[in-house]
Amino acid sequence: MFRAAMDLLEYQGKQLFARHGVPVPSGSPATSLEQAVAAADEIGYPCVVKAQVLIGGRGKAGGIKVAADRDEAEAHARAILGMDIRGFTVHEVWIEAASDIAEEYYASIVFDRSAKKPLVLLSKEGGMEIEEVAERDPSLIARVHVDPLIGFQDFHARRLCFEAGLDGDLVRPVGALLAKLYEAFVREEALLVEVNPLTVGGDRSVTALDAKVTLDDNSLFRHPDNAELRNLSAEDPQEQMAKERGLTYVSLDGDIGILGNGAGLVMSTLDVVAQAGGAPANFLDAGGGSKAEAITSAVEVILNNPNVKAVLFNIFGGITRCDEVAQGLIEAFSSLDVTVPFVVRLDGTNDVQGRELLSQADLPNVHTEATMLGAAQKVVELAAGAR
Amino acid sequence: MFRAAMDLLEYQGKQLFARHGVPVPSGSPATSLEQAVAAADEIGYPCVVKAQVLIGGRGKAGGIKVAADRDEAEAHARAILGMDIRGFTVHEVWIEAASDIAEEYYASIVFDRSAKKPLVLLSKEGGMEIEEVAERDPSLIARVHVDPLIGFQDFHARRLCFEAGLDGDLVRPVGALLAKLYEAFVREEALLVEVNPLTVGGDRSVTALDAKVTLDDNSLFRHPDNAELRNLSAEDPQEQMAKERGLTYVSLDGDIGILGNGAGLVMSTLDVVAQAGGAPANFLDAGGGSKAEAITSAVEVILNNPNVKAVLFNIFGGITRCDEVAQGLIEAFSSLDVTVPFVVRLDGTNDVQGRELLSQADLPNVHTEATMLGAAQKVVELAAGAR
Amino acid sequence: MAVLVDTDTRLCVSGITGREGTFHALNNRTYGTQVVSGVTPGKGGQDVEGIPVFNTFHDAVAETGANTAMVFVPPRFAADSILEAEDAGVRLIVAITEGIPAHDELRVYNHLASKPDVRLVGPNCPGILSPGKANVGIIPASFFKEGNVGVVSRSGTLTYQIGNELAQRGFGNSSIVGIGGDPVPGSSFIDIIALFEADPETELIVMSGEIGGSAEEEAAEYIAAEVSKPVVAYIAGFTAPEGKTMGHAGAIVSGVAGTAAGKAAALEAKGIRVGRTPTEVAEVAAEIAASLTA
Amino acid sequence: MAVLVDTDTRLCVSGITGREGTFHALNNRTYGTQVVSGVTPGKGGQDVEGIPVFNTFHDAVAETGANTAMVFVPPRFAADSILEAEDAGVRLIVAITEGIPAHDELRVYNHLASKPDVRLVGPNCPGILSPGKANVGIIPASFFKEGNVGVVSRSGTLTYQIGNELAQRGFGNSSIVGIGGDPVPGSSFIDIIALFEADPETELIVMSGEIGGSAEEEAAEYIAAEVSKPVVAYIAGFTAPEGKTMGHAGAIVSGVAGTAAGKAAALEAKGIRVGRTPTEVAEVAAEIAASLTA
Repeated sequence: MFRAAMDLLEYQGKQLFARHGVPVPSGSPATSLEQAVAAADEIGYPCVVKAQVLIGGRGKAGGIKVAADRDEAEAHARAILGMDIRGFTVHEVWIEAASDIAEEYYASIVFDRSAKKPLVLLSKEGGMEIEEVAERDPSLIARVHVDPLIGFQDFHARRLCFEAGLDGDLVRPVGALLAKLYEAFVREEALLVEVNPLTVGGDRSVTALDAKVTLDDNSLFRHPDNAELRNLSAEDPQEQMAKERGLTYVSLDGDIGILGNGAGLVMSTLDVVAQAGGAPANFLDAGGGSKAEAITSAVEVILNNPNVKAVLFNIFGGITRCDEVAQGLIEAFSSLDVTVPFVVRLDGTNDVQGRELLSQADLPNVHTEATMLGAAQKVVELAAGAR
Repeated sequence: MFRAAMDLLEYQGKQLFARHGVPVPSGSPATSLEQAVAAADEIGYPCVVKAQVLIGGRGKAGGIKVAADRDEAEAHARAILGMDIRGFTVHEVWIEAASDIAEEYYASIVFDRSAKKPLVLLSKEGGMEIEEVAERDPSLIARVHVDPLIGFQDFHARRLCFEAGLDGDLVRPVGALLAKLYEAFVREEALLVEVNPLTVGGDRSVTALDAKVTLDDNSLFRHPDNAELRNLSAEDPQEQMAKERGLTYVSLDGDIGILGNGAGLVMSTLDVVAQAGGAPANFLDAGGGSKAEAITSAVEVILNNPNVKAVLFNIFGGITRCDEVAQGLIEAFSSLDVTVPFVVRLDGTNDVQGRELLSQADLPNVHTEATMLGAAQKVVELAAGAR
Repeated sequence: MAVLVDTDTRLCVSGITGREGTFHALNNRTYGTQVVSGVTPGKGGQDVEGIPVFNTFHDAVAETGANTAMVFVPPRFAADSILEAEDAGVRLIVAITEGIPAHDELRVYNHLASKPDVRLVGPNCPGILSPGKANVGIIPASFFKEGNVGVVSRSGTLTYQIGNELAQRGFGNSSIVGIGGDPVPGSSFIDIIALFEADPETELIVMSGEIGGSAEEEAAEYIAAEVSKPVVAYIAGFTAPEGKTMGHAGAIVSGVAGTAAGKAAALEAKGIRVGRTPTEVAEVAAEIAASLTA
Repeated sequence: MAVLVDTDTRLCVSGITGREGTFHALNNRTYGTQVVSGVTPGKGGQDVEGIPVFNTFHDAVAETGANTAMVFVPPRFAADSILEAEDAGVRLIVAITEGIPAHDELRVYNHLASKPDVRLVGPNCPGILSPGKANVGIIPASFFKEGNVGVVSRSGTLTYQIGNELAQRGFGNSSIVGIGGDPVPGSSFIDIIALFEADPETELIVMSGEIGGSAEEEAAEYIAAEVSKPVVAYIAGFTAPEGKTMGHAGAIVSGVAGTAAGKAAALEAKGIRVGRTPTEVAEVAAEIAASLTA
């Protein structure tokens, strides 16, 4: 579920599109006011100043502005750089040539997990409310599955265009854009490419005016250039720290730190803690075969969150050996200043040895429990006491 | 059978390989002595002067010579340029850096018509006598079919290398070369790519020291650069003339010109003429739906061969309309100086009209026959009379 | 009975608005084939003498229940059209187009190989004629009448020649199937002979091969092992020069040189009679037919 | 009886000379699984505590009659290893490897889809345990004993947790099948539930799902239509935050949001009971088992 994926900023997505021939407006990124104005001068006026954040609704939040001249460009860049958009700080803007827009369409390619094939979507109803369109009248969105072994064929493109109701003169250019988009999806090993809006100009040329791209972390070893695009500034500090240590961590709102091995067991642990009346502070999967070192790292990440009042370790050993987990916890306690209580439940491979190690170490304020349910109830009780 | 295909000269094949990363020695082509010497100077000594002809056995014929210095390069180029190798005149040489050769292997990729898959071959027994190896001990040639929808995988490469008995240190470099060769095969839409020898140097580097590439004429519209590589100088003049006119023509040794529609019918016509005691001068398929113009062209090509003593037209109309064929023959007679007898057999679509047209035109020395067998017998008789 | 095409055939013609497409679609309809629709992208909504034209095969199948496709588009568009027909649910695709790139054919063949209920005949073939029932393709139907000889052939015009020789001796045909002479035909001799073996109307099978490849040798094995009906074969190309393409690599691969003499020998080794000329094929067929009646 | 692995399993381990590969290959052998060979390119001729190692799956299959593969190689080599096992004739491939690129999984899945006699379980799964018969993978076998409950799960450790809760109430298992949590699993809930339905030893099926995708919703439809045996479900992730990947495009595609609540509702709408915690799953299973006996 918490599959490692990497969202690109709009401009990173457009640069990726451009490598595969998808038509995009020309532009430049800028992280400072000076860079922004220089870029606008270079591109010419009118141009558009666009906030680069990994969240939707930029336009409504005032993060996209047209500048008729240098003064406006400077004013917009000043307003947008540093702006907060739904919790994300704008560290970068993209200055791009203003486009002549006659129509706004929607196109995307996603993994259809059910069909196990890429699914290409095309609609004339582009713009912001595509989800609403999907709900109101699904027939307005043409959908075509592609057999990945044979790839995107001309007939797929024609079928999408005809079924979406495009004018005859747009079948070829939009079809060509979709073919290039598919190439980008496959060659860059994306999980999602989305163009909303895909614009038709007064001259009937087609352009990807926005770009949403999600890449597959697991494939980045084949794409060293993409691997460098990571936009760490937008990430939660604990999540960033966890990622650097190779752990899967998601921040939550509660006060009980959670560590488990295996995504399913961790999710289940969150549920059981919630049922027991507690509020998890995080999801942290230490992974299969967690070694002592990984456990020490994980404890550090969890405790880095100041909200954490108590921590639950829920380990069911398969590849993971419980004695390794115990060892990791002991090391964490020796190197960190731990002030919150821990509840530890160890079951599975080498559980007896693990529990024995813990008992010998006699760590302060560490409680062992025999069952997952018992451990959850105990940690909720301890967290409540610490509030 | 007479599928339109295009053989490349060695150096053209190497340049094509290089585009896909297959390691080849550096070199330059030359069509004159001056160019050859300049190329040799540029490459440095020792270098190799190699005749560029579309026929095997160049080495034995003295068409491949190592030059230790400029004098030798000049002498070799002088000897080789213009040399006749098994009926092919050498118009071009390839000057390449001399290689350090420790071992000579064989690799190729062909269409396996039976399996309907590309077949990759690899053998340690490279060099000239690969066919003999194939016959003597087929187990010396490793063979792997590739599913074209999934492409050449690492395991295909490993299996070929291990089954061919390569040393462990060569599995990776030879495997990588095969992967690139497969990429060249697919991307360039080749019918055959062959590397013989594939050399291993003293430093264990691997190189494609020769290149035999056959491209698919039908795909050249997608490869405009390749389409320009045609090496017309090596082709038979009638074949060249026919190709320019879009006809499929193969020169033969006899004196009876043959024209038919459809490769199968033409082949069958050759057989029937041979059975009747005649010797066909050519294979000429005017194609399905032959129009009058194509027929006129075809007559011109046939009569361009001075050996032709008589001509047989064998047409069974399907798409081809017999009246069009008759019209084409009449036009040919009006524009050409025809001195040999023609036997014409028209059957199928619009045959009555075709025969009527011919009868009205009353062409000199044109005989119509009702059956294929009768027509063959008649043309053999006429050719014998003209000898 | 007949094989592949008959009175249940509902034909959709890809490229119907082209000159050749229109000509043969109407020709097939005149013969009695149910030509229910055509496909030409961008011309959806038009018609060709009453045959409705659609932008996509999907529309054509949905609107007209087409179960058979005939592909007449130029070579560079043909693979796409075949794949589209399959994707739209058509189960028999007859590709007439000549000159399709070999790698396109390879991809199409291997893709369809995973769809056991879909059959491709061709490309570069004259199509299929079931006399008295349906004609899908360009075979000149007037030369052929209903009967009990099934003909399968790699060549177009040679098929007409052989069919004509058979007709002159009074034979009619259950079906005549042109499988095409390309290196990667969608259906092989074996595929079609298996259909004839199962077809009650077919009593005698004529197989017309030619030099190149090993399809005839493979058919010889199959016929010996699986076919109870008499088969007469013809091979064209005894006088042909050695193939100018593929050189010797082809022989290394298949272990056979693909010569006419080699093919005839392989067939005769399995007890299959081979006529040396189209005329002789008809004579052998007549002889076998006489022995069947006797 | 059991599903997928049993005493006829002849296992070949890809990546057997790696640390994890060696550990689990020997562990599986200790359990009683016939571990007949391993594959590590370049280490052909060696052995791992008596288990012969080959350079290729083709050699391993030819020499040791392996019918099942376990893939333990690093993610970048895993797709190749799965394809090699299939090409060599292995009919059950269990891929333990986590972190295989999604497009690799997609290609492998669609390639295997055209091979109906080949089954892939995983990747990113703990494998398959048929207690008392064979263990192929990393499931800690000591917690489980023979019995009549079939377990199928997207999660590894959660499977052990549920299996453990069941064991504490006296249940044994016919087989425990981890299908993995990746977006493109080789086998789905439906595939494995169909096997349990057909397995005489299995009397009760436990299905453990999690948020994301629509596999649980599809299984609910299938169970209602095709499965006669009782099924108890668990879904993990009620407390999880909205998925951070795929955003809303996923919902447009499948029409479902993939939430735990949505999945539980879909299952319950089809009459399938859903336990809210692993403990509750075991309690429901005990209740159903009691009613079966009664």
